[in-house]
Amino acid sequence: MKKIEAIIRPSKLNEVKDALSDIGIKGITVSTVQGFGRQKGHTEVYRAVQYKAEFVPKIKLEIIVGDEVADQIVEVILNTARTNNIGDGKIFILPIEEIIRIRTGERGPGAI
Amino acid sequence: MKKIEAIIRPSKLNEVKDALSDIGIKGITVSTVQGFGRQKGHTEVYRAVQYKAEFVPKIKLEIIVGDEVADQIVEVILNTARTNNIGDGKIFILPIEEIIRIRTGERGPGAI
Amino acid sequence: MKKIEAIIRPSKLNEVKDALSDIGIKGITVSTVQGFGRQKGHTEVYRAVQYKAEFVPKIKLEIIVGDEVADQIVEVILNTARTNNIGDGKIFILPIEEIIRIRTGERGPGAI
Amino acid sequence: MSTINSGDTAFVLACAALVMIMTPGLALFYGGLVRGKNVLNTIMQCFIMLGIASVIWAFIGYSLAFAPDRFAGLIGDLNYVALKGVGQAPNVTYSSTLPHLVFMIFQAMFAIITPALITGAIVERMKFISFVLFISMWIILVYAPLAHWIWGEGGWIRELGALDFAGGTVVHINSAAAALAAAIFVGRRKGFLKESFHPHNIPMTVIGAGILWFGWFGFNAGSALSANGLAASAFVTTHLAAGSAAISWIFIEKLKTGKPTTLGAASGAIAGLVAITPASGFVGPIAAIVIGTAAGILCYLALSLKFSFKFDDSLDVIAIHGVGGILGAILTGVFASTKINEAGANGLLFGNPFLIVAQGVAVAATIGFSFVISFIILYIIHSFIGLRVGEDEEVSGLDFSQHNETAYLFEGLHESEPEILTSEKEFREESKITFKTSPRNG
Amino acid sequence: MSTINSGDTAFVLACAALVMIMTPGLALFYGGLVRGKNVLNTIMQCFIMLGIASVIWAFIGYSLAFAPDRFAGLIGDLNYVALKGVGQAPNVTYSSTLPHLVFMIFQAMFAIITPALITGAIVERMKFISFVLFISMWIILVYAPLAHWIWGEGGWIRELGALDFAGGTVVHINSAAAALAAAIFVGRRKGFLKESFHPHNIPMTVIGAGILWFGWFGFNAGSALSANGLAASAFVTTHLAAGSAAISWIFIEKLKTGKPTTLGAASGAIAGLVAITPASGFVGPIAAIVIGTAAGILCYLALSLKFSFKFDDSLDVIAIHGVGGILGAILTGVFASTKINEAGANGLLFGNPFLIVAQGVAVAATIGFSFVISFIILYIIHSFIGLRVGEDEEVSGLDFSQHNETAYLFEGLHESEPEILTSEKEFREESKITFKTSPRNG
Amino acid sequence: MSTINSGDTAFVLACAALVMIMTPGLALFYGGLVRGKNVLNTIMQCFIMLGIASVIWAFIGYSLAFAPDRFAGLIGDLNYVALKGVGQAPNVTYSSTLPHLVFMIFQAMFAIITPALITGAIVERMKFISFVLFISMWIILVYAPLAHWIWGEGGWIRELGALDFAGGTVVHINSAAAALAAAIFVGRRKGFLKESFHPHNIPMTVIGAGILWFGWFGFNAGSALSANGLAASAFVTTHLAAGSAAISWIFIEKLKTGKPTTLGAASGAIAGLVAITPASGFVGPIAAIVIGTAAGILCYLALSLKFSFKFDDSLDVIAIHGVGGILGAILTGVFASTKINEAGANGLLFGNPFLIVAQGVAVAATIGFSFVISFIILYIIHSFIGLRVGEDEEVSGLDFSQHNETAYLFEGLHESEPEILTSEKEFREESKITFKTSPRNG
Ligand SMILES: Nc1ncnc2c1ncn2[C@@H]1O[C@H](COP(=O)(O)OP(=O)(O)O)[C@@H](O)[C@H]1O
Ligand SMILES: Nc1ncnc2c1ncn2[C@@H]1O[C@H](COP(=O)(O)OP(=O)(O)O)[C@@H](O)[C@H]1O
Ligand SMILES: Nc1ncnc2c1ncn2[C@@H]1O[C@H](COP(=O)(O)OP(=O)(O)O)[C@@H](O)[C@H]1O
Repeated sequence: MKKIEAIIRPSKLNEVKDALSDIGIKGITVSTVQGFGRQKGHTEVYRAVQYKAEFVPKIKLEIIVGDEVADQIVEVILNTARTNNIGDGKIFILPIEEIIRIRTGERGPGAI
Repeated sequence: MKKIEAIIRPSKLNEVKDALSDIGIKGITVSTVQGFGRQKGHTEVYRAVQYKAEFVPKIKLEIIVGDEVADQIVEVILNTARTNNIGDGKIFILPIEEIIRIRTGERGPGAI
Repeated sequence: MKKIEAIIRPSKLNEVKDALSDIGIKGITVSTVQGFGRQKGHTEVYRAVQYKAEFVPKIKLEIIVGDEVADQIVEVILNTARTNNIGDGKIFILPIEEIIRIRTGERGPGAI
Repeated sequence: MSTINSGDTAFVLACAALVMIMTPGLALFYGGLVRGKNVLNTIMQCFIMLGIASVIWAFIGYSLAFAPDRFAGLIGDLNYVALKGVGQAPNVTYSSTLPHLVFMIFQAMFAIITPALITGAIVERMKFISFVLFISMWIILVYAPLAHWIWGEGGWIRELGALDFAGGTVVHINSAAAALAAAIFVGRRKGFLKESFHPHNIPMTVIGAGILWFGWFGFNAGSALSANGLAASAFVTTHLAAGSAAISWIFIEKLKTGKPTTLGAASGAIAGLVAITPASGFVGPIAAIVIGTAAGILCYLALSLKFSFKFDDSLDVIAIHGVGGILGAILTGVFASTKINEAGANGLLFGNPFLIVAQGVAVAATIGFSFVISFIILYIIHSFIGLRVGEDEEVSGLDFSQHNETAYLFEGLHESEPEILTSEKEFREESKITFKTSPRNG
Repeated sequence: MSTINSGDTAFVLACAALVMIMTPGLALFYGGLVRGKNVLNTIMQCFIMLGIASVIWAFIGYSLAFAPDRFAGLIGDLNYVALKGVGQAPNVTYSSTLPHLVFMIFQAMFAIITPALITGAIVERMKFISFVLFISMWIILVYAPLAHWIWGEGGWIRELGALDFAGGTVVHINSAAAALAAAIFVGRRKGFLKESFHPHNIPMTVIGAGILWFGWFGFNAGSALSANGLAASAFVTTHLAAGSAAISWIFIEKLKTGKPTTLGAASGAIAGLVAITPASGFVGPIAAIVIGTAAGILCYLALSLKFSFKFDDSLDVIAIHGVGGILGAILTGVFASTKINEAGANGLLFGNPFLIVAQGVAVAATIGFSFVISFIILYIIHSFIGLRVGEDEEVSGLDFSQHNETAYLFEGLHESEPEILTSEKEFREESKITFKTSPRNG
Repeated sequence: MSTINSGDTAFVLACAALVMIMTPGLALFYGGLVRGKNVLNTIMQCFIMLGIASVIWAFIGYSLAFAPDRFAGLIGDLNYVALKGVGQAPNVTYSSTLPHLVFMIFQAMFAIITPALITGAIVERMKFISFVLFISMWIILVYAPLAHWIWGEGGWIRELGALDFAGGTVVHINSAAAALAAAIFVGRRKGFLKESFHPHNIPMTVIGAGILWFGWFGFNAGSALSANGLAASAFVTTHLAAGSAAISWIFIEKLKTGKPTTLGAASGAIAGLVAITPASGFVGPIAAIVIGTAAGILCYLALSLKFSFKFDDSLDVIAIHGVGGILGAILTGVFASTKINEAGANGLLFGNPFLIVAQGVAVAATIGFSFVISFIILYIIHSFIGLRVGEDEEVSGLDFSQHNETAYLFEGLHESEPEILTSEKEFREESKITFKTSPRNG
């Protein structure tokens, strides 16, 4: 099993989620994060003083999947989250040792 | 050492935290996430239009522990976070290579 | 490649970020978390009743880096985030299998 | 002769508007104190009073309270039902310089906020429909009779000589007695004494207090029913009592818990406003400062009652409106002076020990009547449809369980808007809306 | 003889202040309904009306509307341009007991809120500069003439005998017709019918509704221009209609979608206030309850129009102000009675079928004129500078794209404040501020 | 003969209520501009003025300011201490148609908001107790004497012929001079010029501005002390100046930084209101537009002062209230006309060059007196208990460090409520509450 973490633009969340749903992904955990990277934040102005926001709001997806679908998921995210502008985000793949469904106590791929 | 990530219901946080505390767990990092899974979100109504919320608020726990207590923690979470209804959440176990306490620079299990 | 997760004090974020930037780190993902640990939360008072807040606001940094810079990053965080008071936080190092830049589809260290 | 005075009319209409804004102010005050999952339900319980109480008042409440006395000072007759005969000419019984409609609507605003006050005792757990039924019956069976007893021409407590300038008994003690009945009957919130019920937005509460204070000028000064020296006096006493109570509350708080709190200042101000209400048109400014100071301290100390007796008066209606109202009623019996208001009476301090007795009777009668009848109404509703939401509904919050709504949607997930469902054929192809008013879909 | 009456002056000045606060109230009402990334732009579109509309009104709008009639009831002359001759003495044409300035500023407040109402139809996508231009021309070319037709001495609709006590046509139908033109011309928001546009802060909206209700007493009762029985009557009808509509809206909502909502109660109240506006000084309290009840139901049902016709009237200006305004205008023709207001007329119910015809003409003329001229103005601006922000700007939100601002910065990242840039030499060494007003830097 | 006029009384009482709501409005205006960890402390510093300043005013401040002159125009005597002799009959020195209490309470509201304005310069770092002490002494030693000089019968600046209709010097320049002293003495916030102090809730600020504008009608028009043409004139000039300044501020902002901001519109409106304050009852509407327009531009440019001189006037009290107040005082010397107000004087434009000199003297005397005495008071407090919170306390926020509170608790962690501690024996078994008022526990 793998853990796939993807940092994407907030405006792409719905599209990515729908696309993942379409290929049969049943569970995703989503959180809001702030990204610091090549993409630069907005310049805001308060009472004649300009502030450069260094952090850019991003969405983080966490998906646990069986080894066999990992590549497919990466593919789907690449296709839907891409705008070709700086700041599209990253996908990270981490190893995972176990997954347990709290409701049933099931372990392993069946718990996904 | 292991990293245990658990996605649980917000209403179970206190109970889980107290139970973990009771078995001697000293540190937990908690964050708010949105879950997409089998459990479906509320249907809300604004000005006669119904919206189906697809995301359900969840709490994510992250706990770094020594290998020997990992199973005990899973057990405790299973016992306290379970309601037997869809949406109870998941526990993921990830490998971890190192842990360092910033205050002291200690490394390894002693830094937990 | 490694994934470095650091839990730090909110008041140290700017310093840590600037220091990491100075050693050439190009990307960081930041989120707000609540920490439960040795450091105890504030005691607040509402209408003559005292509440002990058990959770302390913390910042979580996630940084994916090549194996060779991991130690340097740990060093930098230790130096900038430390106040020597309880609650300075932790650094965790996790293994990572792959990283992909969504914009270009690049994989591996080049995508960092 | 009764001719309408434009200054008085302008004043009392402005005061009626001020009292009206108190109810949204109360919605903020209470709304900030509950948890974020219950804020809309809390606001709604106040806001809907502007609808329900107004209509009931127009149809029947006003007549029961202020139409000519029917049974030995107990209730008004049906002469003004549906505002029959309540028109642009004065009702000389109550004011010869105001259109009757002005008096009626000014009183209506009191009938709106009084039941809204009760909600503080039952937030975060009562069924909305049961609340609406309770309050509808309560206005007719409790509020209107009590208003008649105390303010109505011929009302028995008024005849007794008890003084209540702007509603210490009718509004505050009355709502607190009903709140006690409701808190007991509806029961404690899940987690009471175990979990904190941390206010979700204190700035909202403080602003609510500011609006309440602002509106209270209308409440008290407007009760003079004329733009004259008495109104000015009531205005001043109101302001000074509120200010003194804010200070005394944070002062004792500092002694007891180490720091003065913002919520304490706001709560103290409300306690002072409550306590000065019955006295506002009968006492002088220094007496007002004494009353306010006493209210800040006593209401603070009274906060412990709910823990000692273990009823979950969630937002402290009894400590603030009950104890503050009783304090004010009694101190009116001490500090009232005919030098301030000829139509009033002298209190203990000015040589008249009888007033304080009358005040005590008024307080006791109000508490007894309101508590008992409220309990009976609650019992009836409980028997038929229940008073309380299910435990699941309480956990998920009343905003969702009672109203299908969520109060806030902040940054970050803006773009991850929930899907819209549809059952309208013509949209199905291109969208996912469920639209519930369409006649084709109804 | 005309002498200034202090009671009337006090009353109408207080009412002018009440109408003024309606615009910030509307900013809250609308602001809570949009997404968090657009809340400042939404608030700004209302708030800036207090500047723009006020200045235009002083220079030209008031004269066009209320200076002596110039062309056959179509427009006022330029006598009052830049408030020439508008002073402390009364303008006996409109009121003999008020300083002329009082009448002028009371009317100014109507000219401020009317264009602000339109914004509900185009929030979250219109360029701020285009909006400002649109509204500036609109006040002169649409609002002022219409006010003259209906309220100006010699205005042709007024001569016709149509009644509009406080702005059912001039304010509500007018703004709704312009809103329709704007919603169509500016186009739908990205994601319309596909995504939900979930309100970001419903408590903000409900409080906005409370403030609107409060201010509406000034709007309607103040339109009596005197603190008298008529003002009292308008005050009472306003209140009862608002309350009834809040109830009827949540009642039908409960039938249709299962639960009464807080947003529904607030929306219903506004619908009731809109509908009673033209009628408020001509009908009695029970008629007001009927009008309010009808408004709550009809406006709720009218919400579906935008889905049927697929125009994105984002905050339902047409359903609430359009349909509510038309309903009110027509029902004025039914329920008006000279017993309430001698200067008015009898409606259908009191044996006069002609009034309803005049009301129909007024409604039709208002819709036609406002829609057409609004469309032309929009067309001109569209041709020169465009009406709509770019798609990127819409996605990132109008607060940032139009104003370089972000509405909220909540807990957690407080310490991670963004860096401050500088271009001021002397600061460069020690800080990173860009300061844009420095003369050395300008 | 002095008889109370009900219209005037209604008006000035309503205006007093309007000025009262300005202080909660200011709490919102300032509260939105600070960081979320300091919002309650900021609100508290305003709110508590309603208590502290009111009580001080009643006991001593009013007498010092408005009792008969004692020493050569410098201070009032002690005749009105504890409101002795301040009753329902008029004080003909100031108004023959109002109860004396009305005049007193109207003035009290000014004594409340003036110290509250100062807080903008020291938010986010001053000890609450030191703030309370400072402000208590300041009201007695600075505000009351200055009010006497300028408004008191026999006050030396008043005798000089300087004009200040509603508080340009007494309120705005005065508070700004004290703010400067405080900003310098208390010192810069940690991170000043290095970090941004991003406003945490701009909608809160804009709504605060709306409430301030609303209340300012009471402030300025109420200063006519009568519901007459002059009040109407002041009402109109107030409104137009505010509107023009909102426009001119966002206009210059657009030129300088590319975009008009919502915060700019709100700030501009306040600048315009400040500038028109001294002039409001002496100038006509077009002059008001000129004054407002100038204020929007000049106050915007003045924002750079704090960066040039590196004092941390956190919320720009000096730029807005100081510069705006001075501008208004001087332009009163230009535009004042006895055609608007016979009791006033002509300004430069109407052939009288002397008025502008008197205005200059008033401005200089106000700045000098206020700055010096404020500095001395601060020095004394500094010496005894210190002015500033510890660095740790500043970092963790003043809400917690001064008041043990947290402003907001939003979604997500609702259920993870903090534990409740107890030390009450009887609860220990079943709960964990610490209850601090229990007599057994006290
Ligand atoms: N090395 C990294 N570690 C953790 N997060 C990263 C890293 N690099 C980038 N990110 C995240 O990805 C987001 C997008 O990266 P950015 O450099 O702006 O653009 P791009 O993805 O187009 O290269 C960042 O805002 C940050 O949240
Ligand atoms: N494969 C997955 N990857 C990541 N998170 C998941 C996954 N499956 C479930 N989750 C998380 O667990 C939560 C509960 O899952 P759900 O399918 O609703 O119920 P259950 O846990 O009872 O099977 C989801 O809301 C989501 O946050
Ligand atoms: N075992 C752990 N697993 C996950 N997070 C931890 C763990 N221990 C500590 N933390 C996080 O680190 C933060 C700081 O830890 P704490 O024990 O308070 O102080 P210190 O880091 O000085 O030992 C905690 O608030 C929590 O967020």
